[in-house]
Amino acid sequence: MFKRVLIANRGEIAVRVIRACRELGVETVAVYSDADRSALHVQYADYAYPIGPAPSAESYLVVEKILAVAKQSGAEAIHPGYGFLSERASFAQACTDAGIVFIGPQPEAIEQMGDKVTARAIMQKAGVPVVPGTDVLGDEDEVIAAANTIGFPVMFKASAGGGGKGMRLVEKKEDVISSLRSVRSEAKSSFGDDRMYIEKFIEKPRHVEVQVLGDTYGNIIHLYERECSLQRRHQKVIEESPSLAINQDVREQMGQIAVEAAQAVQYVGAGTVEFLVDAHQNFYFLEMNTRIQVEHPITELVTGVDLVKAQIEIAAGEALTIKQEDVRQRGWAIECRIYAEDPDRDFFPSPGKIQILRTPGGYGVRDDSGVYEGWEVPIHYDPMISKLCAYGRTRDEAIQRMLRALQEYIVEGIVTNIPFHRWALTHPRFVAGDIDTGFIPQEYTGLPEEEDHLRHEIILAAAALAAYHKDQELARSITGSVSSSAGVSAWRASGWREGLR
Amino acid sequence: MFKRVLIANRGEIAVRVIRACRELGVETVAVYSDADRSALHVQYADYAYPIGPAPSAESYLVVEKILAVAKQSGAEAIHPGYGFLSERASFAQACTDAGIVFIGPQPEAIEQMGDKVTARAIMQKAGVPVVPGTDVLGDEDEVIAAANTIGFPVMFKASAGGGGKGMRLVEKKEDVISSLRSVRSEAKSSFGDDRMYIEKFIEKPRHVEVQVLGDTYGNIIHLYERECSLQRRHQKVIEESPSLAINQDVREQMGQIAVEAAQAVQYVGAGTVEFLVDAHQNFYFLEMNTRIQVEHPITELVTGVDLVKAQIEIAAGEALTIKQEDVRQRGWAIECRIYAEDPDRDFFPSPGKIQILRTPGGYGVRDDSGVYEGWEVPIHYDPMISKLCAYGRTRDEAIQRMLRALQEYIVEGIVTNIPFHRWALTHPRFVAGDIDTGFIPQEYTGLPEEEDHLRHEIILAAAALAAYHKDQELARSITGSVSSSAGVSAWRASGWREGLR
Amino acid sequence: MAYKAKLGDQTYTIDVQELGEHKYKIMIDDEEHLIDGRQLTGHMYSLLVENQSFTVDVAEKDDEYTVAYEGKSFRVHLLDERKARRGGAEAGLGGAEEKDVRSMMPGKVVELLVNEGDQVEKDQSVIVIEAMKMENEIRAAVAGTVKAIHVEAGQVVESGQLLIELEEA
Amino acid sequence: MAYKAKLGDQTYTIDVQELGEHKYKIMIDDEEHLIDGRQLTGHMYSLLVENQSFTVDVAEKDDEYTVAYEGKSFRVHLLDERKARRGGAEAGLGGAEEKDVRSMMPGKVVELLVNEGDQVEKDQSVIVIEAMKMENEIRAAVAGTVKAIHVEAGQVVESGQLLIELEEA
Repeated sequence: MFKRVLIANRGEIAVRVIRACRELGVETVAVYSDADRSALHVQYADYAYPIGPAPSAESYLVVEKILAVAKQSGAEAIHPGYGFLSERASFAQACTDAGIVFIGPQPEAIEQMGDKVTARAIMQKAGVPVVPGTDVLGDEDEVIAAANTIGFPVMFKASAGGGGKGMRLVEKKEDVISSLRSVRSEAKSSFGDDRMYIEKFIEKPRHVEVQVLGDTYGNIIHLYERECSLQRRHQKVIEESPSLAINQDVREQMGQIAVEAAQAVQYVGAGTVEFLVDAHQNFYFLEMNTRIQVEHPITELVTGVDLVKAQIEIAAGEALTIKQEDVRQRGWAIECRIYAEDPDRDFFPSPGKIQILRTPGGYGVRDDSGVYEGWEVPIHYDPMISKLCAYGRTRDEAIQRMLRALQEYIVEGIVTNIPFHRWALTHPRFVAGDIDTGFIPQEYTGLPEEEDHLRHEIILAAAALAAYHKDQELARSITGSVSSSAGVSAWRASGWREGLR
Repeated sequence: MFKRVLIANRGEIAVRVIRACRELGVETVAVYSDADRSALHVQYADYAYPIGPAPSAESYLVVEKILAVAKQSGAEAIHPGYGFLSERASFAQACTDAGIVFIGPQPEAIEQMGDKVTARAIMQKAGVPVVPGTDVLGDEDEVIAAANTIGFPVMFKASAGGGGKGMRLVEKKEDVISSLRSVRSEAKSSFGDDRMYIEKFIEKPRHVEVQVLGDTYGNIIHLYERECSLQRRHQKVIEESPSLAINQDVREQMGQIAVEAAQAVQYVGAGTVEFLVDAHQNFYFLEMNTRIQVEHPITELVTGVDLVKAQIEIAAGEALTIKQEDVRQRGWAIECRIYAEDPDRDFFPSPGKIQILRTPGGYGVRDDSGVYEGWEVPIHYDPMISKLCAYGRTRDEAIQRMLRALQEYIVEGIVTNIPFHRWALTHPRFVAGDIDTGFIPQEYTGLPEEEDHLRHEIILAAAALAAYHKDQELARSITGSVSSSAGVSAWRASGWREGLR
Repeated sequence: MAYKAKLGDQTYTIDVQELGEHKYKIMIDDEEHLIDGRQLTGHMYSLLVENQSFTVDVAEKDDEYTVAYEGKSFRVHLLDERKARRGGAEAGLGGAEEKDVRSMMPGKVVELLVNEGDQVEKDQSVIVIEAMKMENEIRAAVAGTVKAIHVEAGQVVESGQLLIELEEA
Repeated sequence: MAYKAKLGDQTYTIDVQELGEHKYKIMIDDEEHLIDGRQLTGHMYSLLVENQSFTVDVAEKDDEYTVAYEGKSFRVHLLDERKARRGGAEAGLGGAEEKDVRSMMPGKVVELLVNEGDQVEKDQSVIVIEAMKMENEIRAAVAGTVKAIHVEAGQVVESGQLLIELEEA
């Protein structure tokens, strides 16, 4: 095992990695930008080194600085966390070249999976299902033929298309010709290129991903799935494991295929194979993330396996201690990402100083936080301040426990999306498990206005009480007399005046 | 299910019960003494009622007050927690008489198990092993015969004995006569009563207890064991599950016998059957606790069953949802009781205001706290402020995780026994699992004096830095000039003086 | 003390009266609440209202109170009566008359410092009200003539009660 | 600033010098430490010492500093030099001479307010030292005669350095 590991990241994931290292008896080296000198990961690490200005382009993303600190601090390995440099093949290569172990897959795997077209090709070759589609098509007959083979409904897509432009949903054969014309003309006018192709239209797609672990001895296992269908602008917000989108057969099949996908690139370390699942439990390869995922904790809760420790052990050359048959799902876990953003104002980010922080506790509650009371959430980075997970015997228990935990979670000084989570977890469709990637855009129209009379009275009373206390303190502070803008002047102890009477 | 439940307790267990209720959608009613108006359980409850002065004899122990609040608040059931009224048959009866459901076993079971002699008799009748012993014995021959049947070594005990007096360990036959004489004479002189009996001597006894659950339909299951051998003055300090004291066969056997013990009193609710285990894995019934145990969380972590919820569901007349065959132990859990007491000063209690509280987080860490930052730990009650649990795939992982969590746990303003836990968890005997109820008295001689030079430098530097900042603030606060006892006087801005030059 | 509060687009009149240690009578418009209120730490309050428990956080910044309750923040603009009268208009509260002298809190009239017909300067003390063991000189918000005095020494007055009418100069 | 500290039964001389924002040179006896120190919240400090990270809590009560580190509390009795000289004995620090005038911090001598042979009263200002953009008049701890002056205007002095010797009256 390593003696010392550098964590090339910040926030909760840096803290997460530091915790894993501590439990393995490995010393930790943190790096910090000027905005992060007092950050939690700096406090928790054994060593900490500055790497420049707040903007990540000048600090956390500068390979040279990271490697320099690694050398200076004597770190033998670097854990990239997620984001930042975690999926840059060039960084993984640079580490290797510098004689430092990159805790993650080999550069080739990152490279191959990083390019979506290559990845799709590799997967098809490996027999992994991808969203059925065609190459660029020619005349009407060819298009009709292709549409028939794929089966309606289909998507007509302009090769040069993007940003929702040059796309058209085609429900039935009759619409092909008209749609084809309009797509081509739109493509022509928009991109000056009228080439188009067809892709199968996935109705109410659900995002289900499978966690895999591979060691340097060619052993690859999967740790079952996570459902991440609740997304806002392609940003995952709530995840759960297991997924209601698939039955046990499909679950095992999907796991097996994820392992084959990983084998196709001789995958080493922790990775995630993402699939789109349709209403009929057909699943299609979407992409593979060659790093630890934000939502990895729910898999840990359900399988009992510490994924970050596994990453480090694998990188240290240890063989997997768990066999596929030992991996079992027990219970249900849900993760809510706590963001410093205002769900009442279109999720506008809300950085600032955390005046009060009270984290929930008790059975089945896991909080992976990157902040502390008194910390000023910087404007420079991701607004996620914590990941709150709830574990229960059943999905319902997990949901109820999460609601309980959200109620206990107190973050003052900044606005968070906690009320949004309470909305989502109590939404009939979520409770019924009737979710897909369109859930939030379809259902969320702002927080419900609780027209609770008592609530209003309490809020008013609290404000008045605070004001009253403020006035009282003011009165007492200025010994015997006070003059406030309230027009109150010259307070004097009655006793004094009575003495004169 | 109940609409509203009253929790006749305070501190962490009150919070624990409130959490279970919330997750069940049950409203909670807290009671509080004058010392607890601002306590965490009052904040977390839906309703809160005062029940008198700080001393528990005048508040938490007054049955009439509790019942009055129950009626006034419309609570249908009362959860007693542990301690206080939890094992008073009379209270359970009073609740029933008042038409309020007592969340716990029926009064008879409490009664029977409350009296140790009765309990021992019932257990023997049920075929549950108890520490082999005799009734009062007569002359030497009778004593020798009895000693032979039980088998050496044996304990000679004065019937009237107590406080370690009138007890003698007898290793072999040859010592019987001399020991008998001295015990009798000592008993005579000490208690004026020379009657004696013999009990088998349990060498290096380990405390292992089994959790049971019984519903009102006669279903009784066990949830395996907890080892609680680490005790200080019969006070449990660290518990773990599973136990290293027994192998799988004994584990299953012990569980089965615990179920039979519970059946012997038609037990309803959550209960614990305590056993003494000797070096040869022989186990003997010690007593049965007819309430939820402080250490119940480690069983929840290992089995995945929420025991407090189960208590409430059972009391509400629901049948057990788990079958014996569904109960499986997964992984390892350890609990450290965090007490407000000073391990450096013979565990002297240290009440006071909690200035800073930072609780540990991340995977496998569970904190059941009864306090919050700013709370004044009252002098009137148990010094336990929190229960910290760590869960891992293996015992070693659980230990390492606990050490990591203890390192993150920051409680300022009061002294806690956190350093003691770090000592215990790193002790070679504990790590090897070589523990018994004598471990702490035998091994603990105060905290190790870390003669770490750097540590001293840091401590001195921190103090100096704080002093320096204080002086600076003082200097700045008194605009332009300050006169401190430090003999520093008449500060003036240089700028000002320079202006004169 | 009496306050004018604005929550959302609604305006309320609130009166806080300290009954005893941590016990308050808070009138919101005409609704009375008996509250046991404790400051826990910093801005956190524990309120017991008819035995119902509420934990709220109140942050204040120049008369703007942000009350956080169950993860949601509510902005309450709060001014004591006098201030409401002074800056009311801009503060978006308005409504209160400018010139009349009113009691800011329930209390007892200790002394009248002016007589009807007197000329008073702006900010001149006109009456002394005793409340919560302290005496409080209330000043004229405007310069003018004392048109009418509606109370006498020793009289108990309610919060917000009209004490003296002024005729602006 | 120079301090005398007592940890356990050992006594140390500590000198704190502010090098820049949050950067300090702290001498403990003859050992020098370059420290990046930040106050996190309340009493909590994050210290980086040669890139090693330490999070400590420091609570102060009349010169008694309780430093909590990794769950253990350490009591440090701390006095600045002068105070150490004054109350040193009772404070259990002792050792320091009573009458000599020393610099409490590194700085520059701005002005000498006495000459050798002068009679000085107790608490009379005898010298002005400039440090951290402020000027600081140091007073005589005792009444007496100026026996010797060891510095001159403009001279840079170290913390704890002997400035003026007094002969007690």
